[in-house]
Amino acid sequence: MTTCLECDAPLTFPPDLIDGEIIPCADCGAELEVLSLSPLQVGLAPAVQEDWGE
Amino acid sequence: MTTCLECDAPLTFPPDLIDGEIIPCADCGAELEVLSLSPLQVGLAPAVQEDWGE
Amino acid sequence: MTNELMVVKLGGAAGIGLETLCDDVAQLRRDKRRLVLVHGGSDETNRLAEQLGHPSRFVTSISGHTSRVTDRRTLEIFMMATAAINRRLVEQLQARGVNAVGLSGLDGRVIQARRKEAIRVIENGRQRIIRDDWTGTPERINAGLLTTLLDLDLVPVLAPLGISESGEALNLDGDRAAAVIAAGLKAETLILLTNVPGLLRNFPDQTSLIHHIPQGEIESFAQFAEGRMRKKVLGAAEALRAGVRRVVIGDARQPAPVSAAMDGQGTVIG
Amino acid sequence: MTNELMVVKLGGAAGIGLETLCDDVAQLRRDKRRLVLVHGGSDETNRLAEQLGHPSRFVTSISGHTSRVTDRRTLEIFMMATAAINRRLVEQLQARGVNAVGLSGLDGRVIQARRKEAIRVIENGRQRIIRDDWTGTPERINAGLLTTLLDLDLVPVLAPLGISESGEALNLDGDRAAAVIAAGLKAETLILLTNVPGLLRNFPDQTSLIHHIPQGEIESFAQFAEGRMRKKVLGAAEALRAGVRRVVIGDARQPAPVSAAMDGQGTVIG
Repeated sequence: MTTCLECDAPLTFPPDLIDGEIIPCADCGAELEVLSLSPLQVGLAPAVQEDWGE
Repeated sequence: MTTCLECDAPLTFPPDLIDGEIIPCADCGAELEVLSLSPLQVGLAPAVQEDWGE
Repeated sequence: MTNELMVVKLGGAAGIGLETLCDDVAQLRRDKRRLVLVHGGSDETNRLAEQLGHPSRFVTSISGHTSRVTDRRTLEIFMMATAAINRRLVEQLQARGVNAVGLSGLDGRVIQARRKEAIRVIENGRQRIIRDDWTGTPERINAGLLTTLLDLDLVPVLAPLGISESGEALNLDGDRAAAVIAAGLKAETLILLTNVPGLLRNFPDQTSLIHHIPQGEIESFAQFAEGRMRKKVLGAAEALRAGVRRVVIGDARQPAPVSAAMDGQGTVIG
Repeated sequence: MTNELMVVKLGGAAGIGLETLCDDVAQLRRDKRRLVLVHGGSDETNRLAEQLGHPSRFVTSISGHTSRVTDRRTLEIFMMATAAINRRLVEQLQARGVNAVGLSGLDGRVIQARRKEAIRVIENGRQRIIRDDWTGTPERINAGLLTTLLDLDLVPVLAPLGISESGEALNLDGDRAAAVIAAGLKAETLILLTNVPGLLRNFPDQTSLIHHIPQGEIESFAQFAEGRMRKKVLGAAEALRAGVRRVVIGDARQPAPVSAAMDGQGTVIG
């Protein structure tokens, strides 16, 4: 059971989870990043960064 | 009838003539360059130039 | 007047007439103008990526910018596509007696940029983080090298590549690269050429051109800017904050596009 | 010793280890060596031309040289392929603290070349003239720009492109380009790296290495050279005639290929 890194509440994932997806914690609102699908690992998602390229 | 630009002798061409081909004049040995196939035009072939590229 | 420096971003859009543009630059050089040219490459990169069987993926960032996912293979395709543009520009300029020198921001660390470790994007409605992206935000330039080239009476022509602290080549947005060069060289004027008359109040109505934006009101006018134009307006704001006196968003389809923008045709900011 | 200049042609062949080469160059720079690097691009050009559906045609010139028919499309592919190599080299060098600046001979008219109006070739046994060829013979260099870059403690990395009098971009043979740069800069040493130990008395026997060729005897030794090696030997002769003190044809597969050639490993000419 993968839990939130902030408040330890259980996390819920969509069936078609994608690599790198951002999953909000329903309890504390923290944003978790899917670091790998198998094994399923999450980490705290980095702050928003403006993206500009050609 | 296409003739040699040096000595005016008639030139003979191979059936599968290719664009840019060098045709030697059987009479005077001058080298003619096929400038265009249709209409058939020839000119004196330039001297040899070393060719080096990558 | 002549030691005033002008930095010109040549719109990457296909609509730009290379020949007329180079005629204009050649005339400005005859008038002893100091110039740095910066170009883009998004259309050419798309085409080359398609031909090489590695089509580019586009994602929308949180703040609504559409940008290319630049994995390593895409970066190499980007390096080739921008080099083709760079070489063609230098060739056309040299043929007109302009002593152009083609570089990218990678060379001599001309444009130092910060690689974005992670980018937040929305793809098919799902928010996610992309890590293997070789895109950067331009931060500083090596003004010394560019000034040396300018003092040798050369015209630097820059491809939109930067270099990270650790020496990685990075895909940069051409408009922001031009803005950081203009700021770093204390340029008089930054000209951003594109294939519309300038910032339009209601796009795509070409008659709704906004002629002038005072420096203090850029944020409020930014609402009119969509997509790539939005990047241009924010690049303009950065340049002005860093001391560039004037930014002009001009129409690359003019007969003499750079001179026209110099004379204030288009949207003058500052 | 340190103001002695070394021009190094990096063999275009696939066998060259980019990483080990750049480690070697970084060490030479730490030893304050002044360096200009020149690279080729024939293999990469072949691959890219294939991928883009415009495969290169090779013909044999009267004097037995095999060379690529460079029509305009091939030239543009050549410009992209050599730019990919150039950028990768600059990136790897920058990552090792070497302040490399990538250029081609087109930029700032660094390598002025004569475009061959017409080339005589033999194709399928038939002699013909090819006119639409964008190949050139390097003749002079813009020594001023290169010297300025060297004095700024930069390492110029040159792609094998030249510029004609009228400003046309031209495909140059990398070895001859390196020779004309070494001559124009009065370099101490010209190093031509390739994927064999040096000039071999009976190719491909790697133990038949010819260690030394006195300047006066180059013509007689040229008979041992075939294909691309033949171009290297003739490039070496040109460089020595123009005042370069020593040419070394060295093995790019060595752990530190440039340093090894500096120490005389390979075929030393002059």
